[in-house]
Amino acid sequence: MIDTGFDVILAAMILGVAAGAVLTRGMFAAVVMFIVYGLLVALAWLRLGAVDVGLAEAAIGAGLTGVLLLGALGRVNRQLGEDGTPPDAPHRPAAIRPVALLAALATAAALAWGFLMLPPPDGLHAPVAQNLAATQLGNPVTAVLLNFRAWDTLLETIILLAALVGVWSLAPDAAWGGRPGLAQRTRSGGVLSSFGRLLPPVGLLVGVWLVWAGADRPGGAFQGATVLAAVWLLASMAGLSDAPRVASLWLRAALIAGPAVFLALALAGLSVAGFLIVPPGAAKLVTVTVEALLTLSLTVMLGLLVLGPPERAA
Amino acid sequence: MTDRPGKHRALLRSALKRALILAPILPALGADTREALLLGGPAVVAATWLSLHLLPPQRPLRLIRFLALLPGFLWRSLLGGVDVAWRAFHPRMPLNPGWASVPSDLPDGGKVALGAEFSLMPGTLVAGTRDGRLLVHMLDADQHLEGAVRLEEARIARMLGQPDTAHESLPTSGAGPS
Amino acid sequence: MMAAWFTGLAALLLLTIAAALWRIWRGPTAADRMMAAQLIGSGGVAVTLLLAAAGQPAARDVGLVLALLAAFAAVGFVKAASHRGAGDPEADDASDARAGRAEGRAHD
Amino acid sequence: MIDAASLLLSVAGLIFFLAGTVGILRFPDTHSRLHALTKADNLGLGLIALAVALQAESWAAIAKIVLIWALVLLAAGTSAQLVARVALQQGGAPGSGRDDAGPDAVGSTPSGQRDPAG
Repeated sequence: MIDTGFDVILAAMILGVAAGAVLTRGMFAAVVMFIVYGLLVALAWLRLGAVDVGLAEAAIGAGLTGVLLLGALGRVNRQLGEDGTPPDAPHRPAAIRPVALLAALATAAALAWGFLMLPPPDGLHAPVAQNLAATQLGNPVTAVLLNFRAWDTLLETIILLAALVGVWSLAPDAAWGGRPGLAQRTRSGGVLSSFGRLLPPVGLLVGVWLVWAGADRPGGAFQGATVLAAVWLLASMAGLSDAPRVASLWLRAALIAGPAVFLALALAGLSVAGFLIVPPGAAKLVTVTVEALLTLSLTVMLGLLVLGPPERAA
Repeated sequence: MTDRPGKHRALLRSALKRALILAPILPALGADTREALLLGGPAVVAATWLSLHLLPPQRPLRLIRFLALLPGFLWRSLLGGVDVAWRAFHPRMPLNPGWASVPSDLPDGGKVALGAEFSLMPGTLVAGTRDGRLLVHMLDADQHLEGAVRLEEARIARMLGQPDTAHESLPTSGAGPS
Repeated sequence: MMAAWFTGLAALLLLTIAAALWRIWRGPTAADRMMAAQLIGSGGVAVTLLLAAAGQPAARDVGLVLALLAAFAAVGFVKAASHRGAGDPEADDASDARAGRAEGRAHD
Repeated sequence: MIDAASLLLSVAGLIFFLAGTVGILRFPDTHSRLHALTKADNLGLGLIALAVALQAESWAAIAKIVLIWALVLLAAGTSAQLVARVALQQGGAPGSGRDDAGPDAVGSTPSGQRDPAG
């Protein structure tokens, strides 16, 4: 009864915030609504018992996405302002609204169809639980992500990498290979820089712990990497650590280390049993290695995605 | 004055102190003893290195004094919450907001700590510093501020291992009520 | 008994922070909207603590991540609001923002 | 006994969260509202943290609650100062609603003094 009450209130708030984000006229208000939406959805995942997803949503939705969207908004406002156009009147063709509406409705319909076509609940719990022992892992979500459905995880990592290449391709020719974003200027010893000096060591411990704990408890490479990327961005925004040049070999090695080793192990599995099949005895070792390198790559990818295209010449 | 062995020893002492602060975080996160040793060793070393890199030690932080300050800080932030809750619930909302800029000769980080503390204390909120002066917003502009600032300043100065003469070396600014 | 109590309290807390949504909608300043989001953030952390006490200890981990990143949106906001999106209100204020303000006055 | 203390503390925590929300909705200017958020919210979270710590299953759980609370406190002390500063700079901008004049106009307050460069 009380549990239902909580869930009803939470669901109503999520719908309210979503409606608010769409209906509000100010872009800033919409961004803030979206940050709150991420926070509430993290609570919803928690209520559904999906703590791993809740962790990822808390770190991505309430953390990284907020910084990304606020940065994008500042950029949009500056560009519109320079053209002399008021920020509230961007140029857009009249047809864009109905097209956007149709696209949104089509997506919603596709999602609803997918939801209604789902197999009855609990369909996959039993097989995962039966095979969990073979993975030598305690956390069924990590087992699914890095063992049973490793294929998806590999592709998702590569999609992020492709997205980063897409972001980089927006760089002006003169800045290609240079550092992303603008040089951060902060007052040394000010509030922002002091916060940037205090928090990262704690964030590092939490991020590393989430990756480590992912084997048996809620956590995992993606969640840990998001926290680590956020900590890196904080140090960067506080002017304490300038972004690396995107032409740097070290940076590129860090970016592909995770996917490359993942792929190499998958191919090695071919000689034993099949593509992406890990011999049961080596499962934990392989999973931990892949997880550690994936964390490194994902941290750098997520951080660079938020920092944006190179803007300063090499 | 700056003999190298002395400097190294000071750095080592800072590193140990910070490791001492950071190490309990892993068990707090849920690491059992085996994990805390296996993962905790390298992780705490990395976090301590990061801390020394981002915030090079300048003054020795007095851990014991920091702990001794906590109860008073918690008590004052309790009063701060009660004060603002009283104003919020009061039918007539007794507010008389105003600004003050108060000089402080604490080092930079000390000013930030002072600002954070004042933002949690009754009736005051700090908007950072400008030209070395804290910009303080007050819920009651008639509030006596100067005495409270000097008191907290001296506390933080002691915690930062400065001599206890912070208020004597103040530039004579003539600020503040009697 | 205690579990039901904490869940009920979490529900009441949600209602409390829901009221702050009004401030995001209304503003009037960006800072007002941002601080309402901060309120919902710390309320959300409190909700995770209550849910953890109500029998889902893993909720605390979500609370931990929310707490660690509690000031992130505020830092992003301050950055976006600052000089060219890469400054610091304290630094802007101390040096060239003052010149900027003088320019602004000259334009008036 | 411990249960009773938990009940009491958690109700007190809820009341302070409510005070924060009431302050954010009622107070007349941006900076006063920021007071309500920073102080009442943190006290509310602190009291709820204390209430649930009394019920915690282990010492590690208590330590995690303390860590969460300390992180929120650090975030509050930081973001209060940052948001207050931005509100101060944007306060005079058109369309920003009513706000106070800022510390450049503090000459009249008893404990403040005019900022020479303001």
